[in-house]
Amino acid sequence: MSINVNIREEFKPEGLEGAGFFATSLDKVVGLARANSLWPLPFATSCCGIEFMATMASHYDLARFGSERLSFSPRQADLLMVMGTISKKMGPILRQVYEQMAEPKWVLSMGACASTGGIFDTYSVLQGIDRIIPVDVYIPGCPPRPEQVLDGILKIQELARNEGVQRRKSPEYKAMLDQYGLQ
Amino acid sequence: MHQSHPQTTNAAVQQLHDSVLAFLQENVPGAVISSHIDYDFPLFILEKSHTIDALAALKSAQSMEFSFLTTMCGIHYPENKGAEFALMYQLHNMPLNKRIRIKTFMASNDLTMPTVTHIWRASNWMEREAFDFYGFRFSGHPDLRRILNMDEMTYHPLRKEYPLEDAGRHDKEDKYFGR
Amino acid sequence: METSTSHLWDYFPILIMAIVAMGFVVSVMALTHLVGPRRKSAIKDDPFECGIEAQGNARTPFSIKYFLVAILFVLFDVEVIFMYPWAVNFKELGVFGLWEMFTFMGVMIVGLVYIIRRGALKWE
Amino acid sequence: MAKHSHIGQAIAPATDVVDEKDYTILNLGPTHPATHGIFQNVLKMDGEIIRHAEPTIGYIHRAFEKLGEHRPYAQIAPITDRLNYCSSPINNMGWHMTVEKLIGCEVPKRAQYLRVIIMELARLTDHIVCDTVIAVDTGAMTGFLYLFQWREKIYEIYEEVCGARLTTNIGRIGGMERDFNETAWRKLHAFMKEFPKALEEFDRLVTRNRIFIDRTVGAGAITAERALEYGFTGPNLRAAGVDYDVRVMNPYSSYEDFQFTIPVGTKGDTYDRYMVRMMEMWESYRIIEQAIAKMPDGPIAANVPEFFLPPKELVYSQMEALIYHFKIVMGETDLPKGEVYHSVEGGNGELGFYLISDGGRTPYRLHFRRPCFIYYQAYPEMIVNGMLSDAILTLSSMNVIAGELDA
Repeated sequence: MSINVNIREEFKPEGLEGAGFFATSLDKVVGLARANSLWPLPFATSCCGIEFMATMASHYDLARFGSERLSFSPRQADLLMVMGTISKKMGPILRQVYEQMAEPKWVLSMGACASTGGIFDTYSVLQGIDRIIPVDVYIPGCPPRPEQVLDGILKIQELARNEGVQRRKSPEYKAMLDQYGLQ
Repeated sequence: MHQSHPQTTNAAVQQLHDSVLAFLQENVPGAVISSHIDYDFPLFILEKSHTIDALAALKSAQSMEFSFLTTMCGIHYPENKGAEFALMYQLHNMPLNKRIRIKTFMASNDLTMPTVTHIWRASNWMEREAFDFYGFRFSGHPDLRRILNMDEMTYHPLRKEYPLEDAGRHDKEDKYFGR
Repeated sequence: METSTSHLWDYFPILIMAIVAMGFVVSVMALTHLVGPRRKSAIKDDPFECGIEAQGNARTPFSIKYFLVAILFVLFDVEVIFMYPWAVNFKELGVFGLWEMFTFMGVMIVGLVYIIRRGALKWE
Repeated sequence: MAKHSHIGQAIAPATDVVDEKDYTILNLGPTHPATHGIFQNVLKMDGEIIRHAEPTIGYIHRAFEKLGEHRPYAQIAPITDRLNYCSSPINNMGWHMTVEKLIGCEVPKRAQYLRVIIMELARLTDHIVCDTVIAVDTGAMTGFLYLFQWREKIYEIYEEVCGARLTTNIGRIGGMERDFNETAWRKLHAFMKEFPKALEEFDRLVTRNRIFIDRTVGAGAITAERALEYGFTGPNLRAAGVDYDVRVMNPYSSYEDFQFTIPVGTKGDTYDRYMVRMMEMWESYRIIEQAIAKMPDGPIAANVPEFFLPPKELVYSQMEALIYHFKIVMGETDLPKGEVYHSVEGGNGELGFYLISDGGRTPYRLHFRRPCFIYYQAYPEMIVNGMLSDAILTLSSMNVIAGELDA
């Protein structure tokens, strides 16, 4: 009773294929599983947060990419979506939430304010969240259109798919975290 | 190049201005330093020590009843010596739709002002914001601390001498911006 | 003699099913434990306080009403569990089963009315 | 456990007074799904009842007022989008009208009507976000998913006029940057034809819903006097029973030509705030209808060439337009000296712009009267002695927008 599952060409990892089974390396399988079930933590502070609501709503529907279930607690979150301006008062809170996220974790910085401080080059705004936490994908725009957000999510899925299992234990990853002063 | 535009003085605003002026001169003598009309808003510049009595009278008096504090903010005039800082109160008599603005000046060395939280409860956070931005000390304020900035901030950012930009930014060299 | 062992033999598939189930659970837990990356740190072990460092500890006494509501829920949840066997062989039990269950539910409803009248669910 | 010594007797509802030190501290912190924004409340709880709340704000303070002093006049409009970003066109128009009042220019009738349509569409998006979020907080997700569809349709109309969805930067000092093109009119008419059906559907789904009524009636009530005392304006004040609306009391942009009623609540609780916004959506719809019907012809911008950004085809063909374009974009146009205050009816209340100009190219002092910042002070008083779930509902029904709160 083997149903032929046709995975789209570019998402299909190399591997031995037979009647009803598909053998590939562990990294590929884990990557495929992680990529298509990213639970985002919507760290929505300002205008980009409202645009994220539009992305989550029925018209642009983020759920098509496996991110239906938003997790507001960092414990079950895979993807920290930082959306909106992060002021200096908000910095320690962002770091705390990032550190309390479960590994493996990715960070998506949505909008100009989160990525570089945007138009608010003022005394109270943190000029880009990559000063306090490592960021994987930046989405330009103020606020980015929902299509751009979906493109950012696809890029994060690309990272998750090809990351493999050993990266989070590798010394380079440890060195990068030390550079940010994160345990 | 720009011609100064005539101040719009329609009759109702003029009449409001005169009535409030008369009321203030009679109830709180010596309070009004000067007054004029700014684009449909009568503006009264009051002497600092009488401001609180004037505001209380404007709210409680039957003829005035400015029971709604629309907004309140601090202003920094670094160039006029001896009166570098100003506080602006904007009052609104909703039933009769009468709106006036009160301004009072003070020198930069004694930025103290009695609080109006007992007159209008809405001024609690407005005064905290004025303290946060300019450093006004509101005596009698229930809980005067910074509201918008970080508590560890040492200076009052809205003063003209402080820069807008955050010092940590090093990708915006002045030469790219013709500064 | 032989019938007694064969009697025992009938339960062997259930044993296999139990082993497979337990095996699946244990193996998945072990796999994620071995394969999954882990990062221990002091901040990570702190309770999540919406981004603020947690002050005080969580072992403070809390109101008895929480416990009350939870126990009442468990009580009526168990009542529903008793309805499963009834639902499975609903046809065989027929009308007798119906009245049997109605009396059971009736007793529970009396209890519910007592609780509501007593106001245990009210939160004042 | 001396405190609960009476547990032996019948489980009468214990109304014992729990003394101060036994309260559990709950941190309704900055990152919280229920706060729909970034503000923190440290709550002292006695079981589910809130006994004390201590708010902290300023988590996205972006120094709007300092920015306002460092940007030329044309460049401040994009900042005002980010104040109440659920209805940014209203902020834009408010700012443009403030500068028009300062330079004393009269915007032609057609531009005023176009502005009214845009502002009422913005009020619709603001109230859609607020009402659907109240419904989501009581557990009704379907309303959110359906009615948000119509917000996208309004965004499509914005895109036709100004190219942006959320932070629109619509309109210019002196009028509108361009007239509605043919597709904008077509989309507007299509929207006007189908929106009542969708709003009615949402109304039927939520307004008389038993669970919704039980949850929201009486949650976070505030009397009219306390509301005025705390400086409430907008739908929250009207829900408390005071019919103060800036569009009626000090009409601007020819609002006096339209007939619309102001819905007023009685108890000022969450249900009233929800209903006032729901009725206001119908009123906004009616205003847009009248504006489309009575749309006058004529120019869409006043003749203030030194402030109004000329359209591109003129810039490429005429010398003066090129000079004016360059001066406005580089911010070299000085404005007259003066002090002006202008307020518009924003999504959440009276949004005021207090502008002091010393004749230079940038404002000398720009203060925003932000309704959220002023009425959010009453939040602790509204939720004390209420349940935690009511506190969440009160917060979403007040529609506190963090951008406007911490400007």
